[in-house]
Amino acid sequence: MNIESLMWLIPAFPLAAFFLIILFTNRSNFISHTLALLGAGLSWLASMYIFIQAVRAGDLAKLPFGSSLAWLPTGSTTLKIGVQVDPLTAITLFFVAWTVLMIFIYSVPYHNYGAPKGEEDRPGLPPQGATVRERTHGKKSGAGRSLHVVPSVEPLYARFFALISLFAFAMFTLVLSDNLLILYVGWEIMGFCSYMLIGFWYGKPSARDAMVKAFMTTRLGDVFMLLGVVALYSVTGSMNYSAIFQHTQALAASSGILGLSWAGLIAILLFIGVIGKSAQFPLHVWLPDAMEGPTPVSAMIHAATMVSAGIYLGLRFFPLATMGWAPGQAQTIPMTTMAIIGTFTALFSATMALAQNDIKRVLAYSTISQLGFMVAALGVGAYVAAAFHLVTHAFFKALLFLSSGSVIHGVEHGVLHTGDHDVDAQNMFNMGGLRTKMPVTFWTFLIGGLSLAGFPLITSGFWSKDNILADAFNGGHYVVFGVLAVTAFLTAFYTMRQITLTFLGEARTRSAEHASENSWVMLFPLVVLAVFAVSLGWVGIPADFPVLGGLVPNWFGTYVGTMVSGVELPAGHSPTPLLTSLVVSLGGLYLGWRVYRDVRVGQPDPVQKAIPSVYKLLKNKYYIDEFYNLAFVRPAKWFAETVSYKWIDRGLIDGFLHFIARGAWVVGTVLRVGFDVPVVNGTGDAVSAGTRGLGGIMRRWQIGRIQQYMILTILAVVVVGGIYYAFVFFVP
Amino acid sequence: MILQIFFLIVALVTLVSAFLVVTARGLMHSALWLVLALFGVAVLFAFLEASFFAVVQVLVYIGAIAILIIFAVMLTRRTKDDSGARLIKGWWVAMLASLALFAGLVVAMSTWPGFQIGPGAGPDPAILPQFGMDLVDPNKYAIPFEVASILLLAALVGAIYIAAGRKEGKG
Amino acid sequence: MIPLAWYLVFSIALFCIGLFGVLSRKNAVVILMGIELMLNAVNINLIAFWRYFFAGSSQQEPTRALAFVAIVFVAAAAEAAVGLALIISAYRRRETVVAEDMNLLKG
Amino acid sequence: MPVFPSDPYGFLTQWFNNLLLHQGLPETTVRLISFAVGSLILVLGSLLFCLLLIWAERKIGGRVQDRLGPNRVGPYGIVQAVADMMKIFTKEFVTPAGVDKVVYNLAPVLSVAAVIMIWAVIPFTITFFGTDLNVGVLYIVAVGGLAEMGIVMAGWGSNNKFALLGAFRAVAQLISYEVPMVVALLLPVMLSGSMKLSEIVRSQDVWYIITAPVAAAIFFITSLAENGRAPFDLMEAESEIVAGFNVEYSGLKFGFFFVGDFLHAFTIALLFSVLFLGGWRGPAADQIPILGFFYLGIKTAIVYFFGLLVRFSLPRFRIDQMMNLNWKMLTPLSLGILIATALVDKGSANLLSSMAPTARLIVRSIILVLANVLVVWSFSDIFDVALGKRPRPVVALEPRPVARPEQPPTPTEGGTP
Repeated sequence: MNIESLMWLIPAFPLAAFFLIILFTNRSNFISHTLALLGAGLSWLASMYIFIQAVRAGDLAKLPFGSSLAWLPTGSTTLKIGVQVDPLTAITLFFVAWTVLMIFIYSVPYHNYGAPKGEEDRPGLPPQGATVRERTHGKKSGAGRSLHVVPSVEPLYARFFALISLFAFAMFTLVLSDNLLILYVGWEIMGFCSYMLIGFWYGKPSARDAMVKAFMTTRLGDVFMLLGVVALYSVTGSMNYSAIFQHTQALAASSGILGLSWAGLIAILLFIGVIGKSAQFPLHVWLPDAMEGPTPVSAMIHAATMVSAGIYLGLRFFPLATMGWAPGQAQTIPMTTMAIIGTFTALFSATMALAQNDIKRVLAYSTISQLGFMVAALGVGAYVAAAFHLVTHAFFKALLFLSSGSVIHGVEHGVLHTGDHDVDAQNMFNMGGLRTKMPVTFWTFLIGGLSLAGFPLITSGFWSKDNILADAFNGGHYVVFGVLAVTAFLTAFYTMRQITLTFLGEARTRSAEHASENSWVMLFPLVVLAVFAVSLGWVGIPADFPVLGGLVPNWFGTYVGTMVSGVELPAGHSPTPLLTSLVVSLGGLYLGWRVYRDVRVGQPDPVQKAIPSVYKLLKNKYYIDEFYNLAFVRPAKWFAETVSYKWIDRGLIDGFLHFIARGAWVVGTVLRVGFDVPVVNGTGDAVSAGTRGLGGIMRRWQIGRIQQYMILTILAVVVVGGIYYAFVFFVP
Repeated sequence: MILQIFFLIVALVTLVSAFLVVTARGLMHSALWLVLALFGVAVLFAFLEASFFAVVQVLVYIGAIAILIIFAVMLTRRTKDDSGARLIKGWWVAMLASLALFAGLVVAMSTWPGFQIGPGAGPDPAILPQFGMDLVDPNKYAIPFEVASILLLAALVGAIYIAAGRKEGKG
Repeated sequence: MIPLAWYLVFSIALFCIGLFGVLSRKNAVVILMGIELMLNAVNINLIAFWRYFFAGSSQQEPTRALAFVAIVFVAAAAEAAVGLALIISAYRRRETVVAEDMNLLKG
Repeated sequence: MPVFPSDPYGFLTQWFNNLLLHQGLPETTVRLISFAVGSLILVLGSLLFCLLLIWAERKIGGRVQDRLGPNRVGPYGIVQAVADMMKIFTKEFVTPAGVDKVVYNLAPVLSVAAVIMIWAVIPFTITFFGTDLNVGVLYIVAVGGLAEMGIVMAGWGSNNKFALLGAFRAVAQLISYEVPMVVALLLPVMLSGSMKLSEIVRSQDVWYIITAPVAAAIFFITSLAENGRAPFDLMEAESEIVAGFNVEYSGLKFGFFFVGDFLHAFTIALLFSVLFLGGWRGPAADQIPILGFFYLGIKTAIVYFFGLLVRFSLPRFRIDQMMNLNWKMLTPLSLGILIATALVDKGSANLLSSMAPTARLIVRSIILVLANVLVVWSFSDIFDVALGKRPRPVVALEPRPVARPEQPPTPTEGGTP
């Protein structure tokens, strides 16, 4: 099979799995997850093959693999849809395929495949556990048999696999597309899937709220993005990436809005879409709430698909945002916007992460923060560094989410075992000491956490983050550099807080004591992802790094750098960023361990004790949700209730209708009495009476004896035939 | 010569029984005369060296259609009484019409030059397999043949539906 | 040596006898029998023409007439089945098989 | 030139024809005369053969029912049937009042004639047959229809409600069982590629009972039903409708029905042997035709014996059971086996054409047997349902519970405030 057809097939496998599961196999959990895994696995195989081919191909940035079909004739031109693989697509495909496959595998044990059905389980609610009668473990109860609560299988198991298959399909479509339109299609399907999956347990009111919130918030960005797409099409007349960037003149022309060029305006519009999808300030509010979905979904959204798609779009339109810019010059307006928003978001969400107790929420804020890093990197023109951080972040964040899911799963097992249903299995203050209970999870979480914190030299997160800091510093963007350094410090601090609270020290609840390690099917993805979280950094070590630089070639920089040949950043020689990285990461980690190492049961957060007012502000996420509620939601509700419904709908429209109706009724009555009864009915009656009279006369001809009709017919035939015969033969 | 005599006998018997079919007083007798008439036609088919259709005539007409008709005769009467008028009032008009048609057709036919010719070469013995192949040959008669099968199936379903009595209470 | 004329006259006669039955009998079953006779007359005609003109001929397809006859057989069978079913159904409702008495639609 | 000891029939025919030709008669006339004489001999022979059949049946019936059977007249009672015949001949020729005379008297003749007409096409040896019709199988089925006419005429002509009921039942049964029988007959036709009985016999290098066992079984069952003997004797059913369509007949007229019945049973055995057991084929039957006659006789006797065993050991079906058996089992099965055999035979034709002749025979047989087994196996479910062994599967959707939000969810740290 050649690469062209293979590229088309990659999204097709999960799509086929989705339809098969939805339409046919949704009764059988086994067949459903087999189909989903098969789809993801085949896509993974194809992606790896294409990735290897893409790496071996020379000058892929200029001559990408591609294949396209004419799809929709639009006037004189034809809209083409197609697939393409260039270096950016190749690396994105690489991490998407890996993380998707691992998340799929992980979902099987996460949803307790093979466990019995719970008695209280309802579709739309998380499984509550099943009571089984089995041998109690432990020797002191003897050989007795007793009731025992074990995890129960997810009631909507098959639906879950169908939806994440669709999710994977959308992401593959988005990544492989060679034009903006199909990218937008994948983008929107992904929005829909995130809506369905965040609200997967739709029986929970909080999940319902979260799904609506996520959908509405991202939609806000999508509207602007659609505007950008339309503007781009109307300016360049094409949707294809390679075609778009050839219209430099048209793009450089002034748009007349805010003094921006068309390129700048479109870049900003598209960037608003990125803000929505990648949860940048001020549209970041949906991402933490998206934790209401099952953990594989969180991993999917945070690592493999949604937010990565946002950054992918940013990378894809980097040439647009940087049009007319060269390294060393002043930034363009879109770049400045990106740098400001990215930097601010990074710091802002890192602070909020400090005060969260839910293990997944901390990770959610860290995601926003890391995405801020990437956006900021784009803002300072560090294309390669942003792409590199995107890849490494995808792996270690997927690892962190899956590990945290493993932790929650383990603690939930403990909850079911002890029966303390008041214990929240996601609250870190209910954990502690899990290091010994769940060793594999601990080590993988530790690797992921250190990578997130940028533990020097060995973790991939260090290298990618260091790249961003170095590029910011070398480009002379000291403010960005400084803020990001502080953020990195905070990142290390809250990561260590999380690790310490969760795994180190003593168990703070009985549930945590009874937590147990999960099955190897669940741990296998963690191990695989952990390997990547460590090793991936080594493909992007800058050549000028002290001591280590040059030992390994900077393959990543070279490969992805071909995408932006012409606007490479100058190589830096300053040790400042390196030292900063070392200090902030090690310092943050140490401080985090120091502060949280001996938190006892029932004790409040040490930070809360130290600075209660700031903690309260952080805990409540700067009251942004409340602010949005007050500023947008309540006025909108008031408007809908009072203005739209009461005044316009009831008063104006209904009143008008009632008036018309009364008038029509009056006119109708007049017409009926004056015209319909005497004229129309009279005519009708006369006609029918006439018809009846006529029928009475004509019925006498109708004897109703079919045989006599037939006799007449035959006689007629004979006569007519005779005449015809006579004419033909006897008339000369 | 023998063949001609034989033909005349068979034709006469067939025509007489056909006439009795339409004039016999007893319905059952009509049906039995019909059997004889159909059998005579089968013999004529044999005369014409269409042995397949001769056998099919016996199989389909006598084995199936005649039996069906006899059943219908038995099912649509309360007694064996066949009294009462069996012809409609204007039957002589019908007779006249039929005779006129007969005369007209014979006269018309007799002016045709091929009227008095003798038989051509007899059929190839392999015509029957050939006929079978042609019936399912898409370039020849496959479509009429299949349409005929559909027609038969439809008639089967329709006949059962029409003739089957509705159950009580189902309207 | 039987001339074609004999078969044709025979077939015309059979057809007219059947026609007379159809036209004159009151009982619907006999009318159906008359129709069968007419169909048989047609078949005799077809087979006779086939035998005299097409059977041994190599120019024309010798099986064409046979296909016609086969279709007529099928039509006859279908007609008999449906016709008799109709008669039985009508008898069940109206207690009569006399064609003249089925005059519900008569004005 | 046929030699007398090995082919007496051929020898005699030739001799007779030569005799007439030497008298100076034209050839057509000679053929006509020899046909007439031949059919006369065949009819008389078969009618007389019936005496033996009646004796054999009574004797075997006796053994099955733990009796002796006829044993007074002649050795082993073998002349008993002759004595009965005498008695029947001397009985009064009764025609009851109120019957339709012509119809009433024609019916017995027709029912015997319908059976004997079948004998016209049966190849007894390689040279000994009435006529080798090229639509022989069709002819057999068509002549079967005449037997139905006989029964209807008997039932209606007798002017007796039991006779009429019997005729109704008989015709319903015969017409119904004709359907699977015709389809089953198509299998030998399909496998041999011809409707000529002689061709069917000649093509049986492997007996069709081996390559088409299901069709053979269907043909055997349906021919029992066509014959109207136990367990399919609903048309006579002494305990319900006295004696069915022949209740008003006595003396020689009843004797006709009686002979027709026995002859029919034997004819069916004969047909079965010809169609499925290789007819006259056997060692050296090609060279010495008279051997084929004996082979056919032995095969027919065996089949006839099996038919008798069935008759004497099974109770009568109820009418719904009889119809169920036909429409719900035999008809679908026969259609299934027809389609399967057609597909398999055509499908394997290419494969087989490259093989040696012996190997081709063996492989073809194995494939066809496998197809038969497969069809029967795949129909076993339908049979279970038709026989009431298993209830019909009921397909219904079970209602699915939906989420009940009023149930308190697991407490987690709050969502949106």
